[in-house]
Amino acid sequence: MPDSGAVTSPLRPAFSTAGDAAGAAVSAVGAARLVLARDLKLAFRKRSQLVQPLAFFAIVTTLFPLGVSPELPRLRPMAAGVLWAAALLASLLALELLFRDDAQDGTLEQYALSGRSLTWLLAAKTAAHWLLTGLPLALMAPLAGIALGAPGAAVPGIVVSVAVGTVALSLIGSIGAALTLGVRRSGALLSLLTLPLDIPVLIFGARATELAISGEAYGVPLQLLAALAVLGLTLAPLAAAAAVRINLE
Amino acid sequence: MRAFLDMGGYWPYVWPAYAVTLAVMALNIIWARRLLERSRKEALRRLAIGGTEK
Amino acid sequence: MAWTWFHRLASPPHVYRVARRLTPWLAWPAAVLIIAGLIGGLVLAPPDYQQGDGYRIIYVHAPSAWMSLLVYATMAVAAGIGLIWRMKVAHAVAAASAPIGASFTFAALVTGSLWGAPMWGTYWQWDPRLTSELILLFLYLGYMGLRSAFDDLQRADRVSAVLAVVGVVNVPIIHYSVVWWNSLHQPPSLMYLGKPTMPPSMFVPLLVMLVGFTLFYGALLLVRLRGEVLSRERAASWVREAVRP
Amino acid sequence: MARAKKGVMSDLCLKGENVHLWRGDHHVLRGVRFQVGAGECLQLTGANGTGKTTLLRTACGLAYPEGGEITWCGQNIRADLSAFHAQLAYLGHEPPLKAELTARENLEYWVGVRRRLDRHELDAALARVGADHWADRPVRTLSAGQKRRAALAGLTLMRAPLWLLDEPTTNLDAEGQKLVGALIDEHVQAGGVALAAVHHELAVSAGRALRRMELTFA
Repeated sequence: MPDSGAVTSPLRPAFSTAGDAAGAAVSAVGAARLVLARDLKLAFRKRSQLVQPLAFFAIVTTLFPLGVSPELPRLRPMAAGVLWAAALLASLLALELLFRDDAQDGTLEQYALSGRSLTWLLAAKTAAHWLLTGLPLALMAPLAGIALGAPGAAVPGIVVSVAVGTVALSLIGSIGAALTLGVRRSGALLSLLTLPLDIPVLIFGARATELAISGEAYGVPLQLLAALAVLGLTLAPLAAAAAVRINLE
Repeated sequence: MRAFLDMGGYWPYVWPAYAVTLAVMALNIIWARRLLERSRKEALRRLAIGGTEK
Repeated sequence: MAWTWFHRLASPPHVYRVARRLTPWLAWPAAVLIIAGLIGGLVLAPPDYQQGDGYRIIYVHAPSAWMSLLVYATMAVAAGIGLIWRMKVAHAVAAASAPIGASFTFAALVTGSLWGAPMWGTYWQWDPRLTSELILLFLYLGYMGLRSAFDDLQRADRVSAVLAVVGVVNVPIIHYSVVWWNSLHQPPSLMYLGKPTMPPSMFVPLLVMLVGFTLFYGALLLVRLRGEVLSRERAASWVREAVRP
Repeated sequence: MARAKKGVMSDLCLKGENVHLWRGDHHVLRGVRFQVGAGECLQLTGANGTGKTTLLRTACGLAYPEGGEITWCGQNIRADLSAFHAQLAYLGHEPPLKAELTARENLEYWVGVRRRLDRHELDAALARVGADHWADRPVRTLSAGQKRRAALAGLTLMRAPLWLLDEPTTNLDAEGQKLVGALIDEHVQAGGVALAAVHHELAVSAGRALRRMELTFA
């Protein structure tokens, strides 16, 4: 492009666009990294929101021994299911806030108009959501598991399965959060949309955890879980970006 | 006829199943008609208000 | 342009007229086939050597289950078309389909449970087919809930279309995961559907019912579609013509 | 080819042709036509509810017009939406700032998604809007006018040839309103394009910079 505007106009330096060669442009990955950093910093400035899903998870897992029985042998068979149902609900709890604030103050609009891929930016936001809820949940899950009668040897299995599973949960949830962006009091609707889609994750995740607790090989369900996470990684940000754009219209 | 209605002893299951399905079908017909009627009225109402639009 | 015929075909007045004219052509054959299927299934077909007359529930259960999937697939395809080409009529098809699909999913659940009751000795078993059907009902309810959460019809159309497409990608995954889960915990189901050894006297009424139900869906869809098209319409001129009794 | 053409400043032109848009049953934009070229600022006036914001959102590609088209440099903006977005800066009703971050951090993240910022540039932009003293305070502690000023700093930092501004003077004192006028002046004198929805006419001084268009209830 020899006759590019850079030569013909003396005013050119005043403006910068993604297409120019000035070296000022930010790549899609660079932009996504910045969004991730921003969300993490924001979360650490208001810690209460960070702790809430974890506290919720702890309380829900405490309810079961109280409701069922204090005997570990009776709790052990249902430990995996309890862990996963609690993790599912805890991750859902934080979802409503995933895009809410950014939609209200116009940040999402700016992302949609940034000329950067909205898909990448939303993927970054979802990654932040996972780092702030999924990962802590995975680290907390063994504690709850042991309290429900899981042996110490099951800890790595529980951590890995919950960590991988929550990736898929965050991704599926990002679609639900994006869809309900324009809805006031979206909590119940968000659950109704998201939970049925979460069922495969629940099935494979709970199975992997169950096998880990009973000391068997949990490779197969874990692989299926990982496959779900990968599938979600490729498709969910696209769907979320489409939904966000529609809701901004 | 008695034997037919009895359905080999399975009548408490067979007849409710058919009844539910047919009821769903009948309801669907009613709902569809109601929807059409409502949208017709609604369209007429809107047109009466925005009558200047051509 | 090659697309003009496509757009004319999908233009609301055209769709409205065609739908109106086509409805009886689907409705009457549907009625005839369903009545024939009922007679064939309840009277002419012989009792099953294992389940006696209890198996006759298949003639309403299987078509209902078939409808639940067919309608969901139709809905998702229409929603996808509407999303990509911004076609109002396609969104109207999706909107018109959802309640039909949900109601037949409900019928499939109830008839499945009634069929299971004498076979299992309980009204509910976590049988993979029934479980999938239950989840499908939730998907329908979510779709309709999302739709009703928006006042603006156009936004409702487009947002719910994304959900329909996401849902249709998930339906097979959900189904296989449920089958996988069930194979770990339970003996295989007693029910059989489309068993290859079914004699023709049993199988033909089933086929007749399947076709009849499908035509019935078509007729319902056309009626609802007219309503949905009308409520999306702003150009008054043809509506006045069309609505005139 | 198209990209090379966009760079030529004299070609910069945002044009709306017969734009129609509905919100539900309400026909908001009824065949709106407008054109703003390089070195021009078009001010949209009109009573509340006449569609100023809607027109801006349509012009930047957020809302989808059901009839007509918006072109930028002669090309429909939908043809390459992200290339178009890379050339525009949009400022909505709310300054897109996070209460928990400082004004400076906000700008780093907001503008940083589009282009790399260096410290001096950021300092200069903050100084320009009079933010020297409060740039490092959390936005939560700032007044509405100060937030607006911070948003203006972000606007200049984007270095976009096309500005779309929705009520840019909201919450600003007399001096702040003058600042908005001066910034737009600078922008159009450098060959930029500006489209602003305003309640009160902006004090833009550059001679050919000012054009007005009034939206009314059709």
